[in-house]
Amino acid sequence: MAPVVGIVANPVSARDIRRVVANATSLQIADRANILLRVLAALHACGVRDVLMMPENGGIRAHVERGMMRARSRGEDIYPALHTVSMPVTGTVADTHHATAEMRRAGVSALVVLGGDGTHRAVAAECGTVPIAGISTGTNNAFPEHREPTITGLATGLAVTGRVPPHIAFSANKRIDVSLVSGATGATVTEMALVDVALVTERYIGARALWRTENFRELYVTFADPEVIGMSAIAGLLEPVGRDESGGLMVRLSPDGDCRKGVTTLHAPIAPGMMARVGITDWRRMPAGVAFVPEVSAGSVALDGERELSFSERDRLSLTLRDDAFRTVNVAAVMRHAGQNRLLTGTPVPVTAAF
Amino acid sequence: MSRKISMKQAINEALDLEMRRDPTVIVMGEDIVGGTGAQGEDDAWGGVLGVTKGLYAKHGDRLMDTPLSESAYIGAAIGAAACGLRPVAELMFLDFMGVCFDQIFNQAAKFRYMFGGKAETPVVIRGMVGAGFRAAAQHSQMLTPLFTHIPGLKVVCPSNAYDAKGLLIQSIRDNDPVIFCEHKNLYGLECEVPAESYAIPFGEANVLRDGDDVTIVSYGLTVHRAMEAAAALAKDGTEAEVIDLRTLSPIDWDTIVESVERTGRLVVVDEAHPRCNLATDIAAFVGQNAFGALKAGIQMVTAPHTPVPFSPSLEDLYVPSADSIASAVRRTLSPKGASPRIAA
Amino acid sequence: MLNERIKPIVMPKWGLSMSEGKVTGWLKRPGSTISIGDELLEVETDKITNVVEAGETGVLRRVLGEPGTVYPVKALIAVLAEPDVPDDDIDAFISTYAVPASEDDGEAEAGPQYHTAETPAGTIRYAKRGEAGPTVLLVHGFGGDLDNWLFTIDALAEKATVYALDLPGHGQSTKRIVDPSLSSLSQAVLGFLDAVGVERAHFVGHSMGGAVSMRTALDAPGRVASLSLIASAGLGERIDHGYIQGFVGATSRRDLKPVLETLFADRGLVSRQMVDDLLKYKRLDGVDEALRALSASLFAEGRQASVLAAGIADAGTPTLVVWGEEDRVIPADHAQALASTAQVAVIPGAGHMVQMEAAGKVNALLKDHIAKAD
Amino acid sequence: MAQNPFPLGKDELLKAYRTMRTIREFEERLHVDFAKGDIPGFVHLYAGEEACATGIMMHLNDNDRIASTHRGHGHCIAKGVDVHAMMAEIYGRSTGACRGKGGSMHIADLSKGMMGANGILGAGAPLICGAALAAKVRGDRGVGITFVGDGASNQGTFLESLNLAAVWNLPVVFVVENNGYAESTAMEWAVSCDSYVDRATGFGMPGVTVDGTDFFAVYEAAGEIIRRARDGGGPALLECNMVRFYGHFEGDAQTYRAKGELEAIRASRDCLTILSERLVEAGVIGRDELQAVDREVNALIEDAVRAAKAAPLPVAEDLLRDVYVSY
Repeated sequence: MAPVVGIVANPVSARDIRRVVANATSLQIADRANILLRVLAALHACGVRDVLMMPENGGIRAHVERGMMRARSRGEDIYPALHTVSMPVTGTVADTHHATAEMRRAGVSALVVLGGDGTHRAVAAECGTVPIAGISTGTNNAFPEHREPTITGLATGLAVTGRVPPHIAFSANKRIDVSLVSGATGATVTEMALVDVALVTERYIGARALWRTENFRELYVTFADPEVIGMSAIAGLLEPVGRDESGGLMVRLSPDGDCRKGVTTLHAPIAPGMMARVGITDWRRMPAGVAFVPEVSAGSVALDGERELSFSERDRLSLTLRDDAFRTVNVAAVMRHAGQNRLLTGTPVPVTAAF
Repeated sequence: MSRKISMKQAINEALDLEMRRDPTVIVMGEDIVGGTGAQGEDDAWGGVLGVTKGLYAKHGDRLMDTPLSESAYIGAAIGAAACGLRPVAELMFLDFMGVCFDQIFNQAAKFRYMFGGKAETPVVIRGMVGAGFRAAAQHSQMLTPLFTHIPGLKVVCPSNAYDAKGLLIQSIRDNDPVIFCEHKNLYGLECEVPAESYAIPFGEANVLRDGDDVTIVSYGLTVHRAMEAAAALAKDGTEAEVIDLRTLSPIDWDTIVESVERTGRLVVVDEAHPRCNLATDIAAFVGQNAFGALKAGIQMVTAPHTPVPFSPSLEDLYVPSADSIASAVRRTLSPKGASPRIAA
Repeated sequence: MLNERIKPIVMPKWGLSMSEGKVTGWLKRPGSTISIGDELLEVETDKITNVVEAGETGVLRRVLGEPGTVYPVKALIAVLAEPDVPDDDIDAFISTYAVPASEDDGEAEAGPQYHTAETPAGTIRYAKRGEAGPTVLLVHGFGGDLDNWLFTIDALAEKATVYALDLPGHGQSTKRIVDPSLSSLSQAVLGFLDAVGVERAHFVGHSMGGAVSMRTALDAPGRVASLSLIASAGLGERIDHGYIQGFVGATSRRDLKPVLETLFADRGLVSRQMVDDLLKYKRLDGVDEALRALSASLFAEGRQASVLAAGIADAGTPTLVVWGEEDRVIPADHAQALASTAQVAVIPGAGHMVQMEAAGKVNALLKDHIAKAD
Repeated sequence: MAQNPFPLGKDELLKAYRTMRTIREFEERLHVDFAKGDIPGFVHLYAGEEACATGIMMHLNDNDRIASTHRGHGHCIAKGVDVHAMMAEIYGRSTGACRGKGGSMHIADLSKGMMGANGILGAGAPLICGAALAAKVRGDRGVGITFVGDGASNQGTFLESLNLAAVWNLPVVFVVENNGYAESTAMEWAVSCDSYVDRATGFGMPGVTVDGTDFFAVYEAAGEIIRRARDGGGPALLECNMVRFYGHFEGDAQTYRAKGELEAIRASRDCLTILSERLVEAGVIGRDELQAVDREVNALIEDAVRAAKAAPLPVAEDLLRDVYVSY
């Protein structure tokens, strides 16, 4: 059976307050649909004939279907068949969880995700071992790499059709698991982050997005890339940690953004267009598998840039980094392999020749 | 000091004087400065016919070009008026009311009543009316009756430069929304106008000519046609009293009725279409309130029930002429004057 | 030589804006013997209808102006001559008569019609006529302006240098009145005299202008050579409250016309133009405030606040008092307040605007008084 | 008491709760009394949407102007219009906010910066551009907020106003109250561009979408947007996704809704429950304190209804009054 690729395209990523406070991108629905059409064409070119898509009411699917219909009416056969997961639409993150789980059950070979860090996090929570091919349509986007989506589609198509060996095509990723045990009820809430966990002292969730630093106390990152945007940039600019090395980094910030008394002062791009001065009191490596209990006793937890949980002095919070937590399509490696082996020429070099 | 200036200059001067007097007066409209955002001269147009030319140099940003977006900026002028400014918004051609009428008649006109007397909306919406400019059906109408119909609006239509200046100043100072109708074919007409500021109160018609034989009531351009007709009639010994309404809402019923009670004959001249216009309105009022004084049936001279045509040969037939007014007067004087007549 | 004995009667020029006039009717028949001051005919202008009085003596040999016909200013409308002047000479005179000097030339000779002076009280508009003889200052009344001296200024200018001004709040002078009192208006008048370089003048005041003139005579006696008080305020308490209220309150022609008719014995003299001109004045910014302030200060409750007769009687300034017998604004018996010290003339058939309604008589009285006092 | 983790002090939190509770109580009372036939005309209830009006209005003062919609009671109450005057107005009494001349759809109080509920959909947007222009001309740092439903967001007036506000850089916030229904028609069908943020972007201004049932989400986003506008940063659009507890108007049987839809949103998306649970859970305000507010609000509404019913109706001479300032 030909491989089926799943698609999760979030229509509501990049709609938060950072558009106002920081001139952040807001990718239009029509452009998201165009991205998807380019991905679909690339998948089809690699032999993928069926895709399974998350339903949404934001308009992406309607635009995509219109684009595919126009191609068909011109007699072009350049897209795979589009199927939709049968499920109710709530317009919330639950849709992503639900659709991902359904696609995993349906046996998709890979999941193409359009969204920001938050969308990818929601997919990663449910995707199990299905590899993710991320496309950035969000705000901070430390997790999905920036490149033309056609290439992501090509790499995914090459990977799922078996033309690139799995050990090249897919790579392992880290994540941080967050566990919150309620002091009142004893119930445990678990969450995860793909890039960063930020602890702030204010306890309300509010507009979710994180862009102020004055209440910022602790930061835990899976990787510390000085080239990315967001809170994890703080870590990357202190001590780079690669996506492919074990463990992450933990950073403590001085209260109220105080940059004076013997602390390290850092300028970091904490949101698009926003350079902030933060005071760093301490940072250290965060080894995999070791539970960290934060110093902050009450506040809220921002996962990949969005405040999600709040906790009080009575609750117990712990954070544990896991290596090899889920898989992604290694687009760079796939394409390098495709080039070296002339996979897209008429007479590709035999796969084995690459070894 | 008094000197001869045109109606266009008089309007410009009224805006200038009021902007100097009152910092809450702002002026907005399409191309009223002209060239905003373009690479050429500042103040490139000063309005499509140059009425606001030169004001930008004197008052700067208090003159605001707008996008071609009547709904938005007429509404904004009304909103600003409800918040304490005295905006003068130019609607270029009042025919364009079609795309912003809601803001005029459902918002501006109703605020005070709807809000229990707790709102004031001192906005002036000024624009061109009238035919004879070879501007065809969508840039030539005399839509004054539509505005006059709406409670809450005041409607002004000057016939000369002196009145235009004083009435516009009054419109700006007035605390109600005012529709200020400028007949484009009167812009060039000059008369003696004081350089100082002055305001002509609303609801006071101007008796331009005394006469005891017949009363001719009109406003705007056709006032001049009525005066020509009166001069021609005088040669035959008929003395017509000519009343220029100046404001259509409020309207000076007293002057009309007092005159008709003296002359016993009424000719009403309106450049608007014949149905439900100022002519029918005045004729009905006089019929109801001064019937006993009438010696002959009331005559109405109006534009026909057609859109304004383009071709000069047709448009010249469209606007009531001095001849048609004089003929109407003669009908009131003839023994058959009282007999009913169906207008074309 | 011949022409010196033939005296043309021409369409008069009353006021600076008059360019033509209509002969409405002759009051003397051809062949009548005419003395100076005789009423010859009535002329109607767009502003006012008035009588043309004879300025020469002789027999009315020809009447050329047809009743109902409009003639330009200075057009020949009649001829006066002694009985011995031959008819042929008169016909020859008529056939060669040319209307002298067009309007434009006349203006060029006379200079601009109106001037303005910057004074401590603000900008003051004035007219000046004549170059020689004593200096005369004409001061109009409440709500008036220098054109109230339409029939006066040129007559006096024959033998005097005549100034007529618009008081603050009036005409085309500043509309700002800091203090609506006689003293303040008097200060403004003195400021005007300073501005035009006049030390001392014969004051001719009408109505409120008379009171202003009296105030000036009391406060600055050195600058007032004589007083001519025409229907003057300040000689008694009475004043027609209805007129003051009506004048201040009127905003329309319908309201104003009957008020203005109060000013004249002959109500028909109030022309459409006179009403329109006054309405135009009253609509100017600041006028309403100025008139209200002045009327409240000077004529509140229908009583004049300042009666200056006693002071004037004591001051000994040469004074002429002229009144129209039918004055309905300030009663003519106020003239008697100065009967013991001044020359008093009450003119029958004239109202409050006596200097307009009986211009010839009033002008003769003024000329005589000024000549004697100078 | 626990440390207050919220961006507002306890008094302010209580005020927000009181405002939301007052709106809810006001509307639910109208729902009952309308059904009894006590109230003339049309009423459109704001119940379910309280967090939006309240979260925004907490940032405004009397100098800031709002233009409301046909569904305006909540905006009025949150902007500080007197509840007694509102109730009397809805009952058509001479003691009403508009002396009985306006009714439910035209309640206004310019002294509070409330420029009127509006029976014409989308008409408020141009007006608020004018209000913002007035503030800008005066330099008084006032802002203008216009509310529009997802339905009226398709009006030309609204779209033209987005453009005008951007061109003139006016201190305007366009609040789209997206309750999913234009009267009975689904937003997904009627709004072609799918995203209000896209619409805003298309007019050259930022747009933000928040959960309109979360008071704190609205409060925080509105705070940033309003501060930006006040400081001269220009207009922005705020989309609040929210739910309508009652029909388009009273008497609407809501047959266009899916089975169980209303029950579900009342159970999971009641902004008042969400707020009160969070306040109590954080230990900042006790449940008893909220209940005390509830009792006061209940008494207030009860008294407003009693006073409105007892108040005189307008009389014949009121018919002709207040058409003009002078005529």
